[in-house]
Amino acid sequence: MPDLVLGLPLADTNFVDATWIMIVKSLVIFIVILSLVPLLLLGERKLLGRFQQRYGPNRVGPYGMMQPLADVGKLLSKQAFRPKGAVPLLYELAPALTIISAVLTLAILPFGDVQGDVGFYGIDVPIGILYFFAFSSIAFYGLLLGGWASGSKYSFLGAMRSAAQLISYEIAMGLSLLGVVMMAGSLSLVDIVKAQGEIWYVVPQIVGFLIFLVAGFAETNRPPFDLPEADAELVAGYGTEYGGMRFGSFMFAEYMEMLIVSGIASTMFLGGWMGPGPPGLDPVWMLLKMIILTVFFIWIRATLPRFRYDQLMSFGWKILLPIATLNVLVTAVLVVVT
Amino acid sequence: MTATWAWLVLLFPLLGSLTIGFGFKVLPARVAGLIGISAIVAAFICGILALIGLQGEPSESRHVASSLWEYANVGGLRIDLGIYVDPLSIFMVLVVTGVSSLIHIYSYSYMKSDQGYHRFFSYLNFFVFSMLVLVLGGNFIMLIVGWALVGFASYALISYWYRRNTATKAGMKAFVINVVGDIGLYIAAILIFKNLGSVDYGTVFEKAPEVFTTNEWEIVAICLCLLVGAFAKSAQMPFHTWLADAMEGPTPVSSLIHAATMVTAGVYLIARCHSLFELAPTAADVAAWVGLATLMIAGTIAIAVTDLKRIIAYSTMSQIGYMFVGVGIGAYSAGMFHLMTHAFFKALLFMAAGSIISAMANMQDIDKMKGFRKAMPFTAAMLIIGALALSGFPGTSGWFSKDEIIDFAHFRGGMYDWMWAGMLIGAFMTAVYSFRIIFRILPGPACKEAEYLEEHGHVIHGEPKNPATGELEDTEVGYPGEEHHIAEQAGGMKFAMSVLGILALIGGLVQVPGVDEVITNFLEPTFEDSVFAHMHPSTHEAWVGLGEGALISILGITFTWFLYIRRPDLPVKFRERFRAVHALCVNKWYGDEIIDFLIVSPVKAFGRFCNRVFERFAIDGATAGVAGLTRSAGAAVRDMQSGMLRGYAVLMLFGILAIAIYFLIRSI
Amino acid sequence: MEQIAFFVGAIGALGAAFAVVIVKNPFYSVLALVIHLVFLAGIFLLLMAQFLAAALIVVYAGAVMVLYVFVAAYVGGIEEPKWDSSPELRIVGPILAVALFIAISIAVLGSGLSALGTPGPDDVPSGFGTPEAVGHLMMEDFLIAFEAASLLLLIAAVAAIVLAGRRREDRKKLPGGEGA
Amino acid sequence: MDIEWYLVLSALLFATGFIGVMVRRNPVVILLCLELMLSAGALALLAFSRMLGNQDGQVFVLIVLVVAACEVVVGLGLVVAMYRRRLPLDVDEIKELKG
Repeated sequence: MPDLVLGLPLADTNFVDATWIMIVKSLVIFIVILSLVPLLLLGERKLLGRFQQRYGPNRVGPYGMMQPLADVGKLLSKQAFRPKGAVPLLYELAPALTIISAVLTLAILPFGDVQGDVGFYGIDVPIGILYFFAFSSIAFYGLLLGGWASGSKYSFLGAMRSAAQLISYEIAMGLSLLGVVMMAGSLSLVDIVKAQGEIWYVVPQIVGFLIFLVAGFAETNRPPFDLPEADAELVAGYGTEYGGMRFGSFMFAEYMEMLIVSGIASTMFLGGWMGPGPPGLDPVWMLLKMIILTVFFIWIRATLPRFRYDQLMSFGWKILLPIATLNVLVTAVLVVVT
Repeated sequence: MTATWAWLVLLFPLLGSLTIGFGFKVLPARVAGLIGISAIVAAFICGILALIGLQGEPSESRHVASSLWEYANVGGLRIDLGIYVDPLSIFMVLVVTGVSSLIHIYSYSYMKSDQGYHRFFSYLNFFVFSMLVLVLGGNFIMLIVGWALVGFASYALISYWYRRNTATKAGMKAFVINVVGDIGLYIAAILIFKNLGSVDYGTVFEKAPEVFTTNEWEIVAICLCLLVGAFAKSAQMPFHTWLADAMEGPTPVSSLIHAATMVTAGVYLIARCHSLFELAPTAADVAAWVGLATLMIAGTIAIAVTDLKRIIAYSTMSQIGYMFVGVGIGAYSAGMFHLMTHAFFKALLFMAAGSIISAMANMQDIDKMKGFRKAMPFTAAMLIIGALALSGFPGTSGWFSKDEIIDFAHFRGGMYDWMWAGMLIGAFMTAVYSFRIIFRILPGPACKEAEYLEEHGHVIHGEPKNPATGELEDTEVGYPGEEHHIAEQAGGMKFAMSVLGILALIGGLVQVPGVDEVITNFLEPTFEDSVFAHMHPSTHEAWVGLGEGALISILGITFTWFLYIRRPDLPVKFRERFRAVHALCVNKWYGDEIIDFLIVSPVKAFGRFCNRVFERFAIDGATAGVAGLTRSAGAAVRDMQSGMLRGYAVLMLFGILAIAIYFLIRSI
Repeated sequence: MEQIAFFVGAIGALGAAFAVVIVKNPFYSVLALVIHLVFLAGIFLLLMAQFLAAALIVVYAGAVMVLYVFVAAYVGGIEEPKWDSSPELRIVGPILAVALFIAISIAVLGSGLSALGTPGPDDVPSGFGTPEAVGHLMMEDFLIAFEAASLLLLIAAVAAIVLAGRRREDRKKLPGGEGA
Repeated sequence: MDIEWYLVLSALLFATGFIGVMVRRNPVVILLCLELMLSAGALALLAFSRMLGNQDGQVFVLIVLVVAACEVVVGLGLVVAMYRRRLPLDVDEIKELKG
């Protein structure tokens, strides 16, 4: 008898909480991540300032702590206008789509094992990492529609670039995770974390880890892979025609995706919630790892210049993909041999 | 272990053939030759190892069946890719590989200046492989496979000089007649399967006595069909005409195929199936009588013709006739013994003849040869040894083997006494024709080729011509060119000939009645189920028989000496006097013409009839009708081929709907 | 609950499918098909094929449809000309398709399936539709099909490059312009 | 929930796709409609697979996905090639079957 999720015989899942626990859980996760985003925004601006030997925001509130709130307030109060050539419904749907898919992906990030009646994660599905890929491919439509529906050439070019970039790097990303999946013998993220009890996969799968990070930069459109929104060439890419909170949603989703990629990286390679201390500390460890990786993202942004478009493509197809494939092959042989 | 060695026996020649065949562009000619030789020698060594393994077993379990994999399994017919190793097949393997090794060594020198060297050795190895499949095969299907492969290999080798019209014609003739024999074998195999439910040697021979009563018509039919195959392959009446034409191939080929190995396949077949033939004595008698007829007719032809290789070819037919009589009347080991000794001295004779032919620049007519005694002393000696053994001179191998068969016929008495008498006459003729060669070409004043050879140490460089038609030969694709002067000087030829010479002289000593009966004892496990297993003449009788044989042989030799040395005018006079008889013999008793009249012409006439009537009206009409139908149908549906994708989709949907509705209606 | 989920999914999928056929602009057709696929993935989940639902999204929505978007954007939103070379197809086609639907429905609802019997959801083995189960089947029972499919993919990739790739010699060498 | 409903849905989707193939003329849309038909087939396979409790159907669907991907790649390659040669993107216009 398959487990009932929300009263539906959807599938065999590994552990299902009571419905009310699930609702509470989802709220908690959503709120935690949601409140992380403004912090991240502030952190990025502060850090970038330090990297560039300036102060960064320091006017609003003590040490500029209230800056994110001010930003949000500004965006919210702007007039929500629409360009003349835009396609009405799609133009408004696009930012929502990106944010929805990002939020839905949060469901599978594990912040701890099952403790008592509660699993410290949204849901533990056997398809695990495939879920992540499914929603990241839906997120792509957000960008694409945004660019296309704006009815502007710059937006459209940016959207096309992002489309090409996303499908190019998604393959390398998938392949880089395949090594971990093979070693753990499961797609479920919880199982993968548990399989890292002896050694974090960052050690045996260092190649996979590096490829995943690089591809993760590309997937989240972060520098040095921020070509879709390259402000020097395309004004702001797919986001050119957006303003107000719609623009804010795109920003919001981007930071959320950064957090998600960090979360997946920590889960797959850095032992997820594992760390010293009682099991109750597990979510803390997980969040810590995510934040460290996010800071790394910011660091890279401050350090590296942007790629050229052809460099980006040939890097993805000619370097990352072969290495990732080789990594998979070697891992497969090793897994079979040992 | 025995089976492994036996498989290796098969493997080496095949590997050799493939290596040479595929590597002909890379391998230097000499290397190809060496590969060919070593493949066969390796097979011979493996044969000996298999023999040792087999002899280690107790006598009643000296047969090993081994299967690599299932070749086919259809409708109850199970065919293994398997071999059957017992003394008989090992005996054949040793004879085949042994003689073949020597012939390979001989060819290594003899074919030196031939452009198709690689091809030749590839064919030779392939032939040996096919022959080994034939003798080692563990069931009738494998036998047929080997049988057909041997036929093909013989075709390839006879037509080896494929620019030579006579050679290709001879090859085709041999192939066609062989295929007629193959058909006999197929029918036999089908009948065997129908009656016994298996084609495996072991099962068939075991079950045959339970299923068949003696001389039941079906077993007789099976044996007669087998005999058709045997006659065709062994050039017995009425399928004998191909063998003489097969002399168009290079001399080593004649030596290998048409003396030592292929033509003995029929003898092997009868020996292998002796338990079937003993259930059908009628068929066995047919084999014996046909053998007798062949041996006498071939003897007369051999006395009349003047082509050196053809004389030896007819003598081969005659000697195989002896073997057929032997295995037909139940003297199996004697027949096999004669097969072995015959392989020695006939291969030797052919080799010596090859040596002389090459000295004559490919001229084969003995009328033109004279006085080779001084020019080629070694060849002369070998020729004499061969002739002695062939004619059964006391002490030589032929004496022991041939007279054992003759003796056994006398021992069985009754009707077989007639055979005895016939075979004695045949023996006399054997002595006459074999020494006719010697006395015509060795003594006397040297002809110009022999003289030249004596003076210059090598042979005349004549233009290569076909003696039969006078056409110039095409030397580009393989035919010894002008620089061909090997005669007997080449080491390989001398080695092969001397080994065979020694064997021809003393090879008979392994089976001296009352002293050592090695062959009989060795083959006993195979033939112990035979009704003739413990029937043989006493030692005393055997020696009496040997005495008769010696007498006849010496008589014949003396008679020939008298004819050709003392009174050389007599043969000419005979020829004038009995023109009709001579013509009959020279023309092979009109064998070709009879076959032509009885089979070829009617078939041709029928073909003409079919061409004129059946072809024109039935086939042409049907074809034209079908074409017209297609055309009009095409015209009818042409409009549907609009190139419009969507139109096609609609048509497809129509089809789907039709099928769906059909099934819906059916399900109601 | 299941009924509601099914009908939501079914209406969504069907509506999107109709939109694919009806909408004039190919770009919108592509988007409609994406929506259709998302709903279809939901229905797949109801059938306990979670791996395939994920694969459908990843492969179709994530890769195949992206290609479509590219091409649709590349060739532009050309609307079909009003003139139709065979207008009768507009009527005949739907009629035939409806006939096909009726035939299949009769087969499904009528005689066909009752003979097979319908085991309930309880009869499903555990792990039904998980990547593990499908993977086992694919690597053990259907290995040759799997290999053949991968070979097919390779060939298709090469074919696409050959078909759509820019040919330099097109303009230089061949006067006819159409290189092989 | 009876499996029949899924099958009827599949039949409906298939018929819809077929209508699209027959009525539309833009090759891109025709390919899309083919996708519809393929996904309808996949749905039927999954429904049967669920009904019989046998996962072979799921493997079939996976293979169908692969084949569909191949078909798309080649089909879209053709569309792009047509566009490059400035041919009309109308299947009725290019029925000559030569470049």
